[in-house]
Amino acid sequence: MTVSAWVFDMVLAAGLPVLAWSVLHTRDLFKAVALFIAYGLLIAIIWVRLHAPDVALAEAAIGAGLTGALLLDTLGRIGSRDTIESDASQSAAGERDQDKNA
Amino acid sequence: MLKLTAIWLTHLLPGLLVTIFGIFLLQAVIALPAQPVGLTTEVQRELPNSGVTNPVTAVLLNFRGYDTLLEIAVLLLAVVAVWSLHVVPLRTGHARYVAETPVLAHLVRLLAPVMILVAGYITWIGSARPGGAFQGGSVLAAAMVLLLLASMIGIRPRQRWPLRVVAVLGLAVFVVIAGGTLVVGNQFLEYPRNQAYALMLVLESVLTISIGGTLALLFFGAIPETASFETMNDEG
Amino acid sequence: MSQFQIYGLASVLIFSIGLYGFIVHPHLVRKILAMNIMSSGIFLLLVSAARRDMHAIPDPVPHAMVLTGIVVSVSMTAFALALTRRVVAATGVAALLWMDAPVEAAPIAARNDEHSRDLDRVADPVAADRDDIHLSV
Amino acid sequence: MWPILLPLIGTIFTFLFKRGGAATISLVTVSAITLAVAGLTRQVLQHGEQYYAVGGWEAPLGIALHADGLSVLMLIMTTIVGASTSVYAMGYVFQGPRAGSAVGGYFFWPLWMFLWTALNVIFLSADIFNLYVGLEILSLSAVALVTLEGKPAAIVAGMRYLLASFLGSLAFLLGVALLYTASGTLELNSLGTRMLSNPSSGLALALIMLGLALKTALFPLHFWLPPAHASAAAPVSALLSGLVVKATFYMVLRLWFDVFPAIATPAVAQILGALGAVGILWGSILALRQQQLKLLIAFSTVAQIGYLFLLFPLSNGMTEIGLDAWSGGVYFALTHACAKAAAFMATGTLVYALGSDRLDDLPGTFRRYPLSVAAFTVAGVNLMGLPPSGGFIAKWLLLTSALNSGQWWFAVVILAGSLLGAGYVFMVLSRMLLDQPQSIADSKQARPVTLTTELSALALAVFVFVLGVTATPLIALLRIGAPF
Repeated sequence: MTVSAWVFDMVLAAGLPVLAWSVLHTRDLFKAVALFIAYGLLIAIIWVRLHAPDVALAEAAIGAGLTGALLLDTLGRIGSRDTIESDASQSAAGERDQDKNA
Repeated sequence: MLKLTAIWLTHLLPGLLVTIFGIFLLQAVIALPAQPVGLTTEVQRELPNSGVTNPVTAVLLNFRGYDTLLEIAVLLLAVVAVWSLHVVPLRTGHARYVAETPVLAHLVRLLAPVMILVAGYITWIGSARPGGAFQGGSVLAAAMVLLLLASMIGIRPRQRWPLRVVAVLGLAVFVVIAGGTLVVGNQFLEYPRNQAYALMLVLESVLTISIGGTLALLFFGAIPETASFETMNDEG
Repeated sequence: MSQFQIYGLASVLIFSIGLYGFIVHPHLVRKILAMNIMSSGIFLLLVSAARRDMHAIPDPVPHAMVLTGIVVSVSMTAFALALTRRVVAATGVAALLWMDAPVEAAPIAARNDEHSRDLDRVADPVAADRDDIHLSV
Repeated sequence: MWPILLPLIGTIFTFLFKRGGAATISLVTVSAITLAVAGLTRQVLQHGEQYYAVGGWEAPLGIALHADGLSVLMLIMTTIVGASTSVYAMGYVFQGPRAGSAVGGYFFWPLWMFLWTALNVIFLSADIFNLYVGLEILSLSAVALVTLEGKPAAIVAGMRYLLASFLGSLAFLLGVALLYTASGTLELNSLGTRMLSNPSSGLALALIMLGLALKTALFPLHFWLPPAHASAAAPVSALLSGLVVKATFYMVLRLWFDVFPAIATPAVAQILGALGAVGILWGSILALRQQQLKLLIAFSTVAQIGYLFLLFPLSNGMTEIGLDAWSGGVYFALTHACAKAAAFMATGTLVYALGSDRLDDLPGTFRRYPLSVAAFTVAGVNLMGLPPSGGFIAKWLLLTSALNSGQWWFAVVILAGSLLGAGYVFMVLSRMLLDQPQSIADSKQARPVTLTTELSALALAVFVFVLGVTATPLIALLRIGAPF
């Protein structure tokens, strides 16, 4: 494996967890879904790198495209603001704010 | 104090558990043999007898065709399951989006035919090179979703029957072929050797249409028939 | 590091991140996203392990398994999202924050009013003092 | 092969021809499946274990099917419970979207045929990835069947079930991925022979067992079961409690004895047994505390699932005693499937008739709906484990193997569970038999019910007595190809 290929793989592999984390922890769900689509495309590139072009084709169309469209459609109907917090973390966040003010 | 317990319960404890789990998983992945173990040699040995030259297509449609049959069943099941929920279907059939965004319309007009062509090509090439029914079907589905979004195609209540047929087509043809192999005295799903290629090509074409149609139906949401049960907080 | 090691490590990471996200987020869409990320972690493990020997043809069987898995996952996602919309329609929230209220068939007289009654009941966490059904999941 | 293909064909036709036609098609399918299962049973009885290479490709390249006594017994169980539930569902008035119309009922048929396909796929599979696909069909159709009821409670319970089930599937799939990348095969027997004790197979064992335990609702992973089983339509509850949890339990059993014997230590077996034991007590106690009929029966399922998992510590050592425990556990699954499905069907009729599933509304039912009360009584005898029911024989086998293997504490749990079981069954029965003035059952409010629903429940319930009589030949059948 050439050095450039190695670096390329490293960048792709490092990008994946970063994107995954931001998909799950971005506050706005629309942004999260947009990131998820990017995540799907990144995985599709990785399939190509791993010599799995068959999987790459399906991933790009289904994993990124169709799933993304499904998610966007759902958000369009139920709203995209993730304001739901479990009671505990809500009160925790509230108290954090109070601490800051104090 | 309360604050600490709250964060501890909702975030830190799961984080800790997941980290421990991740370490176990990492250990397990490291412990995997460094040399590949798998079925590469078996697939290569039998590939000439499979009727196709793309090993992935051979595995999907021939060696492990039974799994693929069940997978097509999963797709139909998903359609039935989604229909049984009676959600509000995607709004189509009027040119709202198209009028508002002419760029989208042009783009779709340009893209969709190309994508449908590509889908056909991918399916056809699948016997020898990367591609096949799943890949072609998913590209076809993407094209149809674009058309649906741009309201260039719509689904109306009158079209219930054709929709059902599209949804069921792939599974029905697969089952007929599978039953056929039993009737001619072969093992279940054992294609006659000299017709394997032709049968698989037929199967692939039907599956492409069916997979594309089914996925688009999943996107559309509801059976275009009944009043929806999703009333609250919805545009109705 | 070989490709398998690089992507194998990444697969462990994203599966764990997905699992964590699945546990800590009550929002259903977020849970569905987390599920998809977890399954992509499994797929990545399978496909990268198929390429442990970088000079040989990769094993096609995991590729076929992953293709199957992708289709299964999109089917599940489509159903889960439709069900999420029903949950929102039924309860007003895209989460399972409260414990399930005991299910009871309404008396015949009250049957027409069933929908709203159910809404009241589930929205009231105090009414749901059942002891073994946990929050989330 | 036909046991798998037939329900699939049934699916296609019930999907295409709605209203009226669907039920008829299902009955034709049911008869065809019965014939196919009978044929397979005969084959296994005459020639022993059967292997089948799908597509003519020998495993590990192709997918192998495998039928031994255990799989055949599970197929028979599915056919019996499935047939009576189908008859029951024809007379049942589905609620759900557009209550009373055929819509809820219409979607029942294709979903149920899918569920049946999945069950038969699982019982005949000898390939772990094939099992995964079967598991997904099973989960998706089961959840869709729960939400068919359409009430908010059912929707929320269905969502919880879906998430739990989804998580279980992912754990299972990760386990499968680890097994394949470690050993290069998906076929169960060759997986078993290539099993090495190392971190990957250890984690695979843990993941697969966790995933399946979650789907089987083993304590403490049972939280999703009571709301889902209690809020579903009656025939659906019968299928879920009777068959669906048995399918995942079957997978635990199959994988434990075929794939993991090299690394499944007695300690792991003890953990499973201990969870089962706690589940028995916990489920029974909660059942006793319920005020609602369907919820009570759902908690009883949690308790009864516990008995199934006693099989693992009791059968340790693979001796004659172990064989008894193994047969006892499987026979327990069989009898529980019939009894619990019958109980859900009978109570479903009553709940529909009374428009309430509160225990306090039950008085007087025995006079107006004697057949359903009789069905529940007979099923209750089995749940308590009294002779002459099949449940008695299953419990007896478990009990003797607990004593013979010196694990008396499990014997204590079995007895305690039976006592508690008697407690909740009598709690219901005493209300049903109570003669109370102005009860709902005697009033005009109570709705008439169809004879088919009452009779199908009663027939299935009486079948547990048949299982008590035919235990000897059935257990002989079960032992064909047993792992001992």
